[in-house]
Amino acid sequence: MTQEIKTVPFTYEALSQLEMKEGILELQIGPAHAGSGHMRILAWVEGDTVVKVDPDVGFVHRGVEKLSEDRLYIKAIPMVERPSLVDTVNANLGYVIALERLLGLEPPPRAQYIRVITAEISRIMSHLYGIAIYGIFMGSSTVFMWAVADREPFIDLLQELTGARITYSHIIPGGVRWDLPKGFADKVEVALRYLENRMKDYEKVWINNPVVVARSAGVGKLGAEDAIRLGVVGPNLRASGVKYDVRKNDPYAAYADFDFEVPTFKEGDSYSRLLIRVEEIKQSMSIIRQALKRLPEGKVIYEDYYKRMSPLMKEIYDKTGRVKFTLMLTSLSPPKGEAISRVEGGRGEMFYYLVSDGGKNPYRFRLVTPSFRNLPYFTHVMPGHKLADIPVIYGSIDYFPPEADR
Amino acid sequence: MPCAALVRLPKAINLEEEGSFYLGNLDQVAKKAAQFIKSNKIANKMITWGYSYSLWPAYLVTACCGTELAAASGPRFDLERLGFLSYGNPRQSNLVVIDGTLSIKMAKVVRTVWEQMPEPKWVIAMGACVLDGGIFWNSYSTMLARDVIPVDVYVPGCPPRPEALARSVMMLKEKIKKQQAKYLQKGLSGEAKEEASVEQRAIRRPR
Amino acid sequence: MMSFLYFIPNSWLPLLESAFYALIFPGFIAILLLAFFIIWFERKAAARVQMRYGPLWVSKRTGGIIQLLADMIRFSFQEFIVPQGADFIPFVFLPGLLLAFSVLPTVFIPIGPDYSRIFPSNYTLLLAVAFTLVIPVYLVVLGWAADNKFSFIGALREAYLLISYEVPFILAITSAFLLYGTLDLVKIVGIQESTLPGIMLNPIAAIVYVIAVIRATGRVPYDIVEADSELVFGPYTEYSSLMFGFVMGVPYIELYSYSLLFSVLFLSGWAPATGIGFLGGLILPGIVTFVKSVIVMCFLVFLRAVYPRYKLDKAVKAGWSWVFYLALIALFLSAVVSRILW
Amino acid sequence: MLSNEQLEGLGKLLADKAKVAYNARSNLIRIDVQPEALKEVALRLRDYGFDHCSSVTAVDYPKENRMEIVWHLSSYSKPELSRYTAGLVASVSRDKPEVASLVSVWEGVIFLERETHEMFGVNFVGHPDQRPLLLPEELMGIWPLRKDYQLKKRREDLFKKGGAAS
Repeated sequence: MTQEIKTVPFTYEALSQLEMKEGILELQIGPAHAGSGHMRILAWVEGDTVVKVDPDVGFVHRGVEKLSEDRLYIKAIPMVERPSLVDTVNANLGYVIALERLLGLEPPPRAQYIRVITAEISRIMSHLYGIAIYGIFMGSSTVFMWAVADREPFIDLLQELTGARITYSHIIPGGVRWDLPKGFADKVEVALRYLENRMKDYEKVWINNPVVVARSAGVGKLGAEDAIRLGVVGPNLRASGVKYDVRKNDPYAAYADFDFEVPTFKEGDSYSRLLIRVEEIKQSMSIIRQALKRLPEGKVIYEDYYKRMSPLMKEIYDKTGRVKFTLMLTSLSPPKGEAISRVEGGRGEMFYYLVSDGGKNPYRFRLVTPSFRNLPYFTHVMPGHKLADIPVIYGSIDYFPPEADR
Repeated sequence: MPCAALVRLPKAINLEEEGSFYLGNLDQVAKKAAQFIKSNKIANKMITWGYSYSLWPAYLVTACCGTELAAASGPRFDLERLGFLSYGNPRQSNLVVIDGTLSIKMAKVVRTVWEQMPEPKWVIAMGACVLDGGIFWNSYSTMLARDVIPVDVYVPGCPPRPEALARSVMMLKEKIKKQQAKYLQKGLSGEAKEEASVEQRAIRRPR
Repeated sequence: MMSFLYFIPNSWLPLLESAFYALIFPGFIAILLLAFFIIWFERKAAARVQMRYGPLWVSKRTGGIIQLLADMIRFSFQEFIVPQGADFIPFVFLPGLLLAFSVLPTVFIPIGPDYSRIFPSNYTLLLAVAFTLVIPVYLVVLGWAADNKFSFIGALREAYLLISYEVPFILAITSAFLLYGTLDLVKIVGIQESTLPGIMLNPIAAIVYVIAVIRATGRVPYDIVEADSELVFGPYTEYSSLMFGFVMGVPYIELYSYSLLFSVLFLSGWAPATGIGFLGGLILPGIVTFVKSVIVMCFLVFLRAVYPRYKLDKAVKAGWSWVFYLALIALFLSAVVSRILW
Repeated sequence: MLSNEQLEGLGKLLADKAKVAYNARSNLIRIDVQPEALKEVALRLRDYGFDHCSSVTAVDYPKENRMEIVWHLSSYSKPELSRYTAGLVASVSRDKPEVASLVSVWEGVIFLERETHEMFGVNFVGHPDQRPLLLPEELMGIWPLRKDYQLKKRREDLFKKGGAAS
């Protein structure tokens, strides 16, 4: 029952020559509005159909790139996590990989596996938060409450590992700061089994709900070649039929060792964007299980850094498996050069570009987040739909404004 | 000029000329009744109970602490137990929760939302960025909450834990009780209401 | 009978009795208490489905049942803002009018076999339905009075949905009328007691009636008019203090009068409890109908926890397509059934 | 690892116009190009397989009075090419940073170029609308990401009376 919506994505020229007829009403779906996050959607509406949309972003812009030029290399880690606060491990992982490519060091395999486990748990949490926002934008507070509740067991897992609720700063150049506590593996298994049962409830109440299908099937369609032309990222790209996942195409950390398949759908509408997030949660669960089964032994910090630790630090590390911040990490100054790193975050590909001039502070740090790459959905895909479809498309692309504004 | 207006009617309908029914000077009557209610002990206790158990925040998510506000209104730290129902519209709400960094663009929106809200209103400023800068303290586009609107309760943390947010709502309840009790000692003077609840602050440029 | 009222002159008794019905039992006080209960039940049931407590700390022992009292106190002691551009007279006086008109249908709906003594007319079904149609018109005017883009769009949506769902609603009422052959609700309940309750006789009419009620009172799949994620709060965006309390209460009072009509029309009203006189003839059967309508209301209110929001153009299309055909089938069915029965 | 003949193939493709270098550790192919030949090289790269642009940014070198504008390209459709990122670099003088906009080549660059314009003051010729995207109107024109823009709040007024940490 997917209705055919004439939404051939407009090219930018066609949009800019749109003359304002007298019947068009300009709606400011502003920041203080239940249907838009921290941004203002300027929508020109004629009757009930949307004629033109112009997203007004930048309400949460704090200038992470400029501030990182004023701080040490290691201090950029908490600042990189704050924009994508719902998916902090992947944000942290991308920056540290770029830094390690500058320094030219490779963390031990056990640290790589722990990075993959925490990254996949963070991906599950990010997808659940996306489903929650999608639910509240469509008017169902039940799914919002369920998804926010189902995030809590995973928050507890990483809180037990690192001590913080969502801002972990767990990954440092050379490895990770904490080794896995005892009994972590079966706690993870309990959480994963809990989520599997909950997914059955989601199927019944939300995914096969006739009103959800009626509202989101066929809405916000984006074909494969248009998705490539506009450069959108992440699950939205795979929902449009393009088989691209940085973990498969350009494997980082230890992703080459695991076999997982990249789900894709062809329709590219809001309903398939919801289904693909459910599929990816299943894939992440299988990756976590494989990683926990084949977790190698050994150190959690780079061999050379371990040797340069002071005896007290070594003793703390051997007893508790905790890497204390040594002076060496704060006086990090990589050689002159540049490095890029790409990480598949929960919402899509995070791009990092680090230029260093040999000093203590990064010379130039460029961060492009997936939500910023998904902005063309507003200008190109939304025109032509009904006013009630704006929150549906906005919720389905899982757009998180602080991450887009950095 | 004791006008017998029913309520502050616009000029179009002026009851005086057409010889309207004269109900006595309603402005004074209304003002006296309001002050009587505010200074009566039982009525004051009832109003305080009503205000403190029905805090509806305006739907204003300013920055990344919004995830913790969502987690706080989620099932685990359910804030609806305390009567904290997030109801989108500023007209019907009496609380603003500033969660996270206030950029200059967002400060204008927060100021307009705050001015749109009806009179007894309170502000919870959540997160280190609005207290004293947080980790974006020297950014060129952020401001502190106290420069924009008068804040009642600060919640430290980056992001603060949902339990801290629940505790801030409880602290706001105590503050409302103290604020309302001030009317009792101050007796019938109207200025107490003005000075107690709202300090008018203009927007200042970032220093 | 009623010897304890010896001191009141006999000429005042009927007046007092009808005042009792209008004000106390199925009238104003019962509705206010029921509105308190229903809103609390809606938030609590939705919270229970979402694995959390609902409003609790207001009164811990009774599970937060007086949460709405706190809300109402806050509303009444809040500043009432009249925006500059708003049209003053309709903006200020319409919510009160809405509240008054939404209570009106309950006057015509009988709650006992002796009700014909209180309101002797054999067109009560017609009158009850007629007064339920007045409220949407006020809603559209209210949307236009507030000077706010979202209110305009909300009022426009109310007009669309009103037209597309009133036709099936009227068809459902006529199929009930065709089924029982009379417009007097007291006789209708008499017929239902002798044969089967209305919902068994013509289930399709009951379904169409429920769908129209969900649309009319804006329950969740159809809360398109005040959709908070598209239009901030539809026609009620600009209302602040006590006026918002009225406007928020009107759908619940409408829901009460619709479900009262539903229990009388389809659930054979006061079936088991029939009797004569004040106590047996009106109070006991009244309580039975009241309980039945509260159960219907709880079902309708529970939908908030199940469904997301429906889209306007799909809702209007559905109103004119399958809901309309369903109503026609109901009409045909009641014709056949009434031919068989008598 | 990018094999040598692939590198030569790319070099021959852009023979006269651009210099090609390969950074093994982060799979980055750096293509330095003259600003005049930018559009033409971009079209060739797109046909070669780089079908979308991941990031547009600029790096400011005040000492050498030049500014490098970098387009990072990657490939969705060709799996073997998607391992590598091509960094298309055009360096312009600092006092008049002007460069051709590549919106006609990759449409996804609209918002990226708009952000670089408001952060660095680089004028992208041919860009449909260079309005401010992230910055408010008052901060338009201070080009915050340039090296000569100093952050106003300094560490010392952190500890001043009434400062953030006092």
